[in-house]
Amino acid sequence: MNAIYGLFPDTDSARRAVKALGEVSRRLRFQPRQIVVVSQEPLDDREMGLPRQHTWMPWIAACGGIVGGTAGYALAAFTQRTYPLPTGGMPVVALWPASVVTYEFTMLGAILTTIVAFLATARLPRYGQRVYDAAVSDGMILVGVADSDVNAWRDLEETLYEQGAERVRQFSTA
Amino acid sequence: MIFLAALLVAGLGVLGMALVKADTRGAPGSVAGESTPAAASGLSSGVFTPAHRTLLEAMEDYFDYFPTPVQPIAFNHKIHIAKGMKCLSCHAGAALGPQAGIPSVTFCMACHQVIATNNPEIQKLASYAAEGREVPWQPVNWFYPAAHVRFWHAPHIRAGVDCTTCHGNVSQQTVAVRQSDLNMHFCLSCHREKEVSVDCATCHD
Amino acid sequence: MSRRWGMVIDLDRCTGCEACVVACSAENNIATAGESQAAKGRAIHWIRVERSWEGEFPNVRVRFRPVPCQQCDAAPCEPVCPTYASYHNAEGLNAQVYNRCIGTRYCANACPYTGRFFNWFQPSWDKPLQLQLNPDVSIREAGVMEKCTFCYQRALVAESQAEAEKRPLRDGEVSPACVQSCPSGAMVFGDLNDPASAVSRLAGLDRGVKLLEEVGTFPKITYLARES
Amino acid sequence: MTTRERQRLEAAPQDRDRLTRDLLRPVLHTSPRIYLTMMALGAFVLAGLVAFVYQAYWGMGVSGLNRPVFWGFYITNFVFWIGISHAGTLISAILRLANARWRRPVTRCAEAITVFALVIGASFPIIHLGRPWLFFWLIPYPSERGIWPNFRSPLLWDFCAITTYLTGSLAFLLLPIIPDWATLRDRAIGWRKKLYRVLALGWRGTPREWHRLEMAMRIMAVVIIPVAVSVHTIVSWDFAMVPVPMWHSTVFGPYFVAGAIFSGIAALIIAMALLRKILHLEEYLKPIHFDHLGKLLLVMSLLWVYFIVAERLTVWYGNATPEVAVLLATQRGKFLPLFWTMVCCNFLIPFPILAIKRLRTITGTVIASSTIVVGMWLERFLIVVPSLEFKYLPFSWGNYRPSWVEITITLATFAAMPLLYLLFVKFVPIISMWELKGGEHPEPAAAAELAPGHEASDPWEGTLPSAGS
Repeated sequence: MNAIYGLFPDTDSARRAVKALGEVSRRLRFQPRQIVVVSQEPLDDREMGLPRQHTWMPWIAACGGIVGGTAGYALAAFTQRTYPLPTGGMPVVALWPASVVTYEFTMLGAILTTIVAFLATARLPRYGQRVYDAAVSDGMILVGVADSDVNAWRDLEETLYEQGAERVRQFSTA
Repeated sequence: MIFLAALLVAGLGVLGMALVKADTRGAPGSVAGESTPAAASGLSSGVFTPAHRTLLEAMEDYFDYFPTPVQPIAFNHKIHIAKGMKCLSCHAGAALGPQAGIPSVTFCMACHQVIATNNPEIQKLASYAAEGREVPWQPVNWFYPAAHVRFWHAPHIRAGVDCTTCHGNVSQQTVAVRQSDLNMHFCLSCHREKEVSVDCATCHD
Repeated sequence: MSRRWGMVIDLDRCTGCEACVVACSAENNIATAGESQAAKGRAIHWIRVERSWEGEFPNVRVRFRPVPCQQCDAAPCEPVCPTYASYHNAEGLNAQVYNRCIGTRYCANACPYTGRFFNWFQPSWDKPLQLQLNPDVSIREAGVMEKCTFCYQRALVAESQAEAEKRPLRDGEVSPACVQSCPSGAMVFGDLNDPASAVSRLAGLDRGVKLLEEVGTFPKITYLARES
Repeated sequence: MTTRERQRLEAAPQDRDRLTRDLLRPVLHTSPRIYLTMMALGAFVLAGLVAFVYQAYWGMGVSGLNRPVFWGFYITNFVFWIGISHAGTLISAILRLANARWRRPVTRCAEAITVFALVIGASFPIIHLGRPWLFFWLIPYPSERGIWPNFRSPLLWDFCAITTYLTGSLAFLLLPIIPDWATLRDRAIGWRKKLYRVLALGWRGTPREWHRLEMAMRIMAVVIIPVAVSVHTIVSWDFAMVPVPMWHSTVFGPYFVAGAIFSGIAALIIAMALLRKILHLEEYLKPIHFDHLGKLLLVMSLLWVYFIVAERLTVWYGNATPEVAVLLATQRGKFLPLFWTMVCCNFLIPFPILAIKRLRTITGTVIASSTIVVGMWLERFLIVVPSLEFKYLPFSWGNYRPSWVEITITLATFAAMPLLYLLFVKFVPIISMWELKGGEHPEPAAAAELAPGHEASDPWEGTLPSAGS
């Protein structure tokens, strides 16, 4: 994997850089989705001219909730049937108490699936080397192109500087 | 870090200390110091409590560990059964009540006055009899007091449960060995199979 | 049809002698708490005789009411127990399983009759008093709840005996220690499911009332209200 | 370095990342005074642990509990701390959903309170067990006994609810820390760098990651609010489900939830004021935050009065003998001093302070919050104990006096809270850096909704330190 990227001091120059990279992409033979943007704070996709992000996470969480709730009711009902001990004049599987347990397990299911879905779709944790620069944590915005033709790097560097990059760096893993 | 370490130490401490239930008489604010007539007259030789005596015993109870007992005399079950004796010949209580019972030394000596008197183990038995002491047999199958189990042999014998079901094939053993865990699953699975009471209060009270 | 143990206590006959309390302690291995602990409200007595005064001096009358566990049909102590240490058995008893109890003391709070007891410390007996302990009743340990069992160990023995003799259990064959020891015969014990039993007949009397009936616990102990 | 690069660097404002430096300072530098404070607090916590071991060894008898008062300080503390835990997650989730911009410096303080208060609160049911080493019987797991926990017991609901709430609160607290840990990973050195490298999970800050994080937080906010409400409702049901006079009340669910939020906000205000002073965050936690939380507290105070009137008036008017016995014992009998102290602490003192704008300063809100924390603890005590002392049959009425064991353990938890908090502050920036920075730029969606003239008078304009000032 290799990449060339520029570090931009503000959103405006970063946005211009993304736009400019999009314009030169055909000429320099890379796909717009190879453009990498890394920032220390959330950027608005639309404002940056990046493709709109979409995720099924709310639906996955809802499904997780349903699974959790079913599991909760099943647990409450199954465990009380295996050794049926009547208590306090209640039926062995009492609806109201079981519904409380079901409710809590529904929520637990939704919470756990949200966490898992977040990690899975954001592709975390991943500790390997990826396009990144510690300067991002100083507030710089990284805009670059990953896995592009090495011959185009000179042109790309020029483009990045033109749009206001403070530094341009090359990145490659053997 | 220090905090976590302290927590860990305290946690282990609780697990350990809490299991040894000390003699209540020393407990703060308890009956300590209130001397009883029995204590004053010297009749009392201490206090009886269901507390564990040692930390080790407490841990063994907590983790359901039953140490193998060491018997004062290496009693040989195999020979006795081979000679035609039945379990109930000696453990007669099993058919009648809760405890199976262990025969007294005089019961043993009824035969061993004459039989195998040269055997060193029998000579040990004879010496107990001569001193008028009972043999301090160690229990093999037992429950910790914390199990609060009430087990009666009689109803099981009446129901035709064979001794070997719980005690294993003693006819092949010399010194009796604990054969099954005798845990709640062991009892329950049989009770469920035979469709008899699985009510908690039948055994626990 | 399974049995449903119940009791009738005739308040007219109770003299407040507390023989039931003593008998219960002896039968059920109840440890004494000692003076200082009893003063703190830590004494255990599965049955107590409540005493109250009526009238103005000099026309004062003392009233007694023996209160054991009421063995409720809809017992508030049972559903609150997280470990099933307190549950309802097939013979209608509110059983307490000591080895299952972790000591949340929730059941004790839920009981409107304050009929449940907690082992604050390890119970103990000065030697050789341990020799009088009842082998049929387990010795509780620190941290568990205990309560009146209607001397269930006696019922089990009687049932086992009847089974061995291949005959049904007779009415009056089983009686808890308190009933057995009551000199005035104020307490009657038996099977409420058997319409012919003494306890069923007495429980059906017009004088029969339940303690704190308004709480809705459906106790199996019927008090016969005083007529005098 | 090319000439071009050098030119760019020289043109860059020197002070661009003052915010990060300010907020990382407490994490990366610790003064000896903090260590001393930690040790003092640790000593209290240790004393509590010793008291607990002592109690577990001898039995519950070393506490002041007796028959009929089977629950005392421990359950009071349990309800109190679970109540405090409603500070955070609930407040920050509501503010997050409402997109209130002033929440940004407050959320993480609040969420941390939630997690720690929950851990402390959840330990009390175990501390109060007669046989605490068997607490795991509350967990549904298959065992050779074939017996499972009783799901009909409110204590099991508690267990489920607290597990869910703790999982949710932890996620709610930890997920938005990941980007800040990534910043720390780039800044820290030594073992801390390795630690933060693991904790940051390889976070970079791509649009994809940011989008998923914000989505996760939005889902969590939606889920955590009903969970938080259910948790304290279920805690109230520990009481309301049993037929004990003055416990068996339908109003307990909302009453407890309102009380929980009330005490939670008070705890949050105290925590914020302390952080502001100790960590020198004056520029981030501004009077306006205290003003707004103070208003929230005012509303909750009124709500609390409403509930206590609703609860007590119905009991008094209904005139059922057992309930009136408890009511009178609380208001006129032996609990009279405690009851009226509670009313003063929860309403009579804080109400004027919070209602009068001139008094609703940082000092004012902190004073009000302190009385409220005390008052709410008393409220929990007055719910638990009087009902048990004066239960139905007068022959069995009792008396409760806490022992030194209970008092020590209680004090230990009050020390454990700041101790855990201090430790947390030393590993995590207590103010969410990325969220605060995100707030520096007007959000396009929000900006579009505001009229041009409106934007200038945005009241939150001043809530952030301006760069280069």
